[in-house]
Amino acid sequence: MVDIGLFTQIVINGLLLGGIYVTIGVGFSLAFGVLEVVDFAVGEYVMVGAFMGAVLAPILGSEGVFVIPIVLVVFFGVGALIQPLIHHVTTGDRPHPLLMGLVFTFGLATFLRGSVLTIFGPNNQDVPSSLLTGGVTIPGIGTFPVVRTVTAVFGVTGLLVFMYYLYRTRGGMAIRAIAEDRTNARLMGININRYQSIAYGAYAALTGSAGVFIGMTFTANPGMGLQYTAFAFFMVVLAGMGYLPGVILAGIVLGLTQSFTAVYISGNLVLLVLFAIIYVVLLVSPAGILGKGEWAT
Amino acid sequence: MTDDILRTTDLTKRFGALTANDEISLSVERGEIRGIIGPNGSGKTTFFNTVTGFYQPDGGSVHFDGEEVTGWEPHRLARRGLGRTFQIVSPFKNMTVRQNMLAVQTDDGRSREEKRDRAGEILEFLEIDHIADNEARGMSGGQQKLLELGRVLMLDPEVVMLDEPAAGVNPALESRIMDHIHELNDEGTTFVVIEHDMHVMKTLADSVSVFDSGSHIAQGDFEDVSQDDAVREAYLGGTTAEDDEVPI
Amino acid sequence: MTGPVPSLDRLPGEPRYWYAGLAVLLVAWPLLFGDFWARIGLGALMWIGLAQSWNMIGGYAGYLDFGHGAYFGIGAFATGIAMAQLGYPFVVGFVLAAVVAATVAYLVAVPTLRLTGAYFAIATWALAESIKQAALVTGITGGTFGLSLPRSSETFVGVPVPFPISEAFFYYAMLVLCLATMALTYYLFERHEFGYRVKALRDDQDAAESLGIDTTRVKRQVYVLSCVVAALFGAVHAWYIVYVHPNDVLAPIITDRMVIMALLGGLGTLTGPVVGGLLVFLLERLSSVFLGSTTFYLPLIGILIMITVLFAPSGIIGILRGEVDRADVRENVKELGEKFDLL
Amino acid sequence: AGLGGGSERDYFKLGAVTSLSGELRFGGEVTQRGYDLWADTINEEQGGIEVGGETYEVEIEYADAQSTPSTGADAASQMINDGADAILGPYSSNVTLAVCPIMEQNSMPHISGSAESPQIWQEGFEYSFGTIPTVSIIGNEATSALLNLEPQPESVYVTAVNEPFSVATGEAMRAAAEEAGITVENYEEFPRDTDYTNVVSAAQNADPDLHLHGGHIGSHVDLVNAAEQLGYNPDGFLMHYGVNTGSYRDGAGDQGPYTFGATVWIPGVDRSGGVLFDSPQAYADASQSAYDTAPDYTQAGSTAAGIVFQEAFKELGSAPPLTQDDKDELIGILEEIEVNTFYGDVAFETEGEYYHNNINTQTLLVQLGEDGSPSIVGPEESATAEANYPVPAWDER
Amino acid sequence: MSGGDGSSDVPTLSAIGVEAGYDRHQVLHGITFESRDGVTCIFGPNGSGKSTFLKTLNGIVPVWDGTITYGDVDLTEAKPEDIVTHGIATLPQGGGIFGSLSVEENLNVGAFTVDDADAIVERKAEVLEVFPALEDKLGQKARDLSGGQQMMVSLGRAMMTGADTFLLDEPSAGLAPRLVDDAFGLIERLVDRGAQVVLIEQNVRAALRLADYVYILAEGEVQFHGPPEDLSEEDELMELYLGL
Ligand SMILES: Nc1ncnc2c1ncn2[C@@H]1O[C@H](COP(=O)(O)OP(=O)(O)OP(=O)(O)O)[C@@H](O)[C@H]1O
Ligand SMILES: Nc1ncnc2c1ncn2[C@@H]1O[C@H](COP(=O)(O)OP(=O)(O)OP(=O)(O)O)[C@@H](O)[C@H]1O
Ligand SMILES: [Mg+2]
Ligand SMILES: [Mg+2]
Repeated sequence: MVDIGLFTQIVINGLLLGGIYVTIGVGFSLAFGVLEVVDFAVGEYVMVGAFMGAVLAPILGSEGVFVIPIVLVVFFGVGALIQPLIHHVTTGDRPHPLLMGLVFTFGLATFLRGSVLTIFGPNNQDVPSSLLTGGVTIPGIGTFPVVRTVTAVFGVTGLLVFMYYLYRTRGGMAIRAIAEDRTNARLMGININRYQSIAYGAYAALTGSAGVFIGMTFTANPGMGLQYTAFAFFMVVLAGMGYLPGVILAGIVLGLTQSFTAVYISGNLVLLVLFAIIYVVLLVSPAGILGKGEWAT
Repeated sequence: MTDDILRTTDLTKRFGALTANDEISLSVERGEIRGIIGPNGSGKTTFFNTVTGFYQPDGGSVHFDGEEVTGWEPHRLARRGLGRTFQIVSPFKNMTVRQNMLAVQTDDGRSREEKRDRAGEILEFLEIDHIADNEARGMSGGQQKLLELGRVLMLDPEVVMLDEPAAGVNPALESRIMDHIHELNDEGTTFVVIEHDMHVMKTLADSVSVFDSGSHIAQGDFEDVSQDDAVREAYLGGTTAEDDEVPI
Repeated sequence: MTGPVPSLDRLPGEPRYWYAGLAVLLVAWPLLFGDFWARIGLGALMWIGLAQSWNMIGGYAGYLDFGHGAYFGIGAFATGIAMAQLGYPFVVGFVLAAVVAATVAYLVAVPTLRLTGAYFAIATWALAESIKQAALVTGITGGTFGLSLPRSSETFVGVPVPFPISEAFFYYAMLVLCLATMALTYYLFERHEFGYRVKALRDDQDAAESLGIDTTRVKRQVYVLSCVVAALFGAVHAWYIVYVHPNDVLAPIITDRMVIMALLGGLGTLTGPVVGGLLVFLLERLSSVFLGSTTFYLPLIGILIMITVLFAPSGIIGILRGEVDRADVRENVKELGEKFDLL
Repeated sequence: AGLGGGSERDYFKLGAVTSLSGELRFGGEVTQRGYDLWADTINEEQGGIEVGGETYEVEIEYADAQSTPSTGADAASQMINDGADAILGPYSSNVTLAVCPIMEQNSMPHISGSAESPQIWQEGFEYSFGTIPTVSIIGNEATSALLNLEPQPESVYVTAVNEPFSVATGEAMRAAAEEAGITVENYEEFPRDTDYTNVVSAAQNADPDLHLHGGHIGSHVDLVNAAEQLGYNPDGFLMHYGVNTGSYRDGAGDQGPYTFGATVWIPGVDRSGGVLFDSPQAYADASQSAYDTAPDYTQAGSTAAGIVFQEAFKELGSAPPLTQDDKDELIGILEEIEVNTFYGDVAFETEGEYYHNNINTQTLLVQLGEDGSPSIVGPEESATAEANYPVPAWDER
Repeated sequence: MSGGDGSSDVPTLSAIGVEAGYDRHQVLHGITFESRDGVTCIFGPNGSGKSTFLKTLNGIVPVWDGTITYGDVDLTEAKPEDIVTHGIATLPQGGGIFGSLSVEENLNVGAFTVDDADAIVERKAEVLEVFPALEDKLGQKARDLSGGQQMMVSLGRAMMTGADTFLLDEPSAGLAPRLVDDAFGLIERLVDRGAQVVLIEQNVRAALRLADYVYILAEGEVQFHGPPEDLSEEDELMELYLGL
């Protein structure tokens, strides 16, 4: 027996959860596909973003959203400075560029997690927000939690902005050329350091802001990053590595799978089902569920 | 009846809507040097890949040395005696040049010493023995081509399929490579060679197959084929293949 | 170019004295320094062995297995189930660990090794996580409660043995396993032509195929071998720690550690995982001794990893062997500096 | 380092294994505070432990279990190797389960101030004791107290995170509800990293009177956040462990108030006298001034573990360092001992499924007030305040 | 032959005593070189350092010793992206097109350093005039083109920079004979427009028809330089390095 009210609510939950994943997936997909960085630090950017929300929001009138502009600027700057380091470890005559990037960002993740833990201690911290509370109930359909809805809108907007930049502007074209071949891009007069830094900075900025939203939706905790790193990987695999438009569909699939498994099968099997799906998708269609992803290894 | 060592029948390979090889039937006689020419994108490399097991054909069959080998895995064909090189060189970059040679695996039960000696001989002949213990990543484009050839010779193959062995190779070296191919051919090795350099084709090939748009459109002596209007139009353009004169 | 044979010839004096000294030290270790250092020693040996097992597939074959830790857990659980659920002695569990790991690895290898690069890395990671999640909800693994193993003199081979199942016992067990792993790696990957084939397929699979190498088979062999080695360490670990839980023996951090140890030490080299394993293990384990009871060692380890990857890409072994010198580091720093020109 | 503890030592040396990093670092810090507060207080106020007319200071050496059993075992071994007289236990059941066998092997007395899984006591370790009752007792009793509130609830919905402690908690809650003849709409387990909107939607659909949840603090926070977002309003939430901690208060923010929790001790508990600290309030004040944190029962239980050792040392009467014979004798003393502390009268079971566990405690049902501070609202005989029940709906707060 | 009347105002690209290599492995042992009006050819055996030298000119490989100047400008330490802005365009060995970008985007990337929108439109028209085959393919991904068409794209892309000096590394390698003709035809066109071309070729026969000046490199050293006519006196060189 399927209860219609519950069913529609589960769909809403799934879609909005997918929206949260989209906020992480967009930047990560860009980093993955365009910069060829498998970034283990993605979840820690979310975590640091959430902590910035927890620390700064009380100063800025208890509103998490007011922190977003600061997070955007700070993360863009820091990301732009980190990218040259990543570029350095993934180029040159290194025998395992992919692995080097992976391990470097793993070190970065450990550093960020350890630093926040050492500075703020292990406690949970609330990211306060009085604007985005409660939910809007549409009779007969279900309840839309405000903060989750806003997060989803933010994610989709971020995706559209990124896509516009990447496919409709000169800078985006430069970034795609760099993704293809760095040396040849330089021969065309492209300052690859600058554009890669822009791309990575944009990714970090979006992911950090996603962290503020996630902090408002859940809570901030030094250990929260790992699960978001996992979700970011889910997203790129389902979307197709580096295929930005696939991110939305990936979010929807991921969110709905999670909510339906949790309610109609068993909460305990949610992660098992998700990981199993990732594994099977990679075996059957490594280019994602739409088959459009590509990533040079 | 001729003694075909390699024969394809209606061999077909498609990539989506594109038919890269369209029912190609072609046979190579034991002991000959067969040239394959054709415009860029006409399906020459694809043909190599399908014959040597890197692509599964969508139709047709391949016979090698009296045995049907359609769909065999590449390594099995290689050990059976069908060697090939790649158009885009593929050295094992993190191994030394010598190790590149020694990685080759055969069924003939040669001892390690014999393998080492053979590798030494080949490297010496190709004049890359001085860098035998350097990592392959640091070789120039042309040197990599030579290594590519050297490695396949380690198989002691009956048939060697060479994909543009002379592209990017210095003319002096090129003629030495051709000499060596002739030498091996005299000892009984059969060659199938893709090459755009008509000078090479002319000196090397006993007969030539012409590909165009995925089809095998002509076959015969180099001289005859190069006079063929269709071939000139599709492939050779204004150049006269015999034009060997050096303008200085 | 350093030859394939690992050499200590940079050290003063006759190398064989060094080897002999090392051998004596290894054997006498638990007797000399007591239980605590025996535990540290056996932990180090285990991690060196695990790093080496990852190095086989990740370093030599170039397949970034990010689910390798699952086999450590499979070995631990095979032993745990044999001893705690089925009442068999340890040796049965040990053999079972090898058999189960080999079977699972073989079944996984067939579809998964068709993927390469990041695809393979993520697929193995997802698979390992699936295994962990499955163990958390399955009865035979004790689910979320884990399994407690009996540790007494009879549980070794089924009848009482005339020596105590002590720290020293486990130290020697790990020592034997670790040395066997090293010897096997040395023989297979550095001495035997098998090693060339593995490296060849790592660099260019198609070319390797064209040269008579059955890449599918070679990959599978390396994968299964490396997985079985990890499982055997898991088996000994399970009995030594007497308590196995999915969140412990199937934790992703186990894989992460193996990867970092192999990489920091030097990938695809025999001695790299030894150096990397020793260093990372001791840093983590002894950090509280040196830094006091804080979490400060986490950012420090993070920075250490970043610096090593930035400036010593061929790992610590590259520095020890003299392949990387101060001029290289200076060059490296200079290059890095140039990349910061963002405007 | 490395070779025994040295035979000349004029202080008691205790080893403490605790998780200062990794997933369990929050609890690890709590236990560390508990142990430290005991040691600092006894050293400052009494100059140490008095044995045979001499006073010996106490020194605690910590080792980080990094939240993993094998490191915990190493840490324990390190302490033993360094010649500790006794061991204070790690936080969390997993690590404790790995540490206990080391204690058995080395015949080393060990009291845990914070491990709550029933599994530990079922193993029957001879050298290990615990001051905190297993969660099967706390969970059960707190639930019973809650079910007695008026208006009588008719149905409950039980959830638990899939980890040993939380599952034990959830099962105890369910059992209590079933014993009381109340409808259990559903009992659901899920992993920690799940999204709670689905949990909440399913629960909301079942429309229970009460929601009972076993988990750690982060999961409680996620649960109330999702409940607020979806407007899920049962008459109350009972969650265990850690509702009355600063971490929950900070993490849950505006959603924190009115949550019910379980404990065996809070500063406000009515109790007078005890060794070292005169009253629960005196203890809380000491904690407040030392760490700027209100203690919860885990911290109190950890301090109590220290106090029990202190009393046992006195009874033993041997000067440090303790010999192996002393340690074996200490086990006998611990089995017999009864110590009156601010935390309660501590005594250990000597047989049965709670072997060596202190179950002489009174479970308390607490509820957080508007300001986030807990008050005791059950069971009736202990209650010091009226429960705010049913709790106000989210949009009426 | 065209262009070579010495009156062109294209700056001279010159190298003096250039030494360079990879890691610690030295490849170039003091190369002194000067680009001339028309086509300056560089021949030499495989691995002699031709590509490496070209990469020192365009900034990809750092110069260890010696200097590189372009007219009055010192380019010794300059980075590739800056060198382009000075008016030097490169066609790397193999072509180096951006496969996942469309043909048109490839051309646009070529004009990355050009700010004048009109100039871009003009040059694109010019490229299409030279390679009408590309007209229909503008929207296609470059990797879907055949090898020869890809080479047209990379030549066109180099033209888009509006450079005065072109460094071409084996533009005819792997091309079918009639496309080789096209490629060489294009080089003639560039020269006609007044550009200088530095050309590395193994197709010595064809290249000699265009050459105004020839360098022969072997083992990282210049073995010969002079106008092609002088080559005929160097039988040994011809035999050894050019196989003629
Ligand atoms: N793996 C592939 N997937 C899709 N299309 C392919 C693939 N390989 C080749 N093609 C297409 O098949 C056609 C034939 O390509 P092939 O490489 O066989 O040409 P070729 O004759 O070797 O050309 P060239 O002389 O330039 O090397 C081309 O249109 C090419 O784009
Ligand atoms: N990236 C590199 N790392 C290390 N050594 C290199 C590298 N590239 C080239 N070399 C070495 O430098 C020397 C010169 O190579 P280069 O590519 O300049 O030769 P080339 O004259 O262009 O040859 P070809 O005609 O074959 O392209 C060769 O010995 C080669 O081994
Ligand atoms: Mg081809
Ligand atoms: Mg070259």
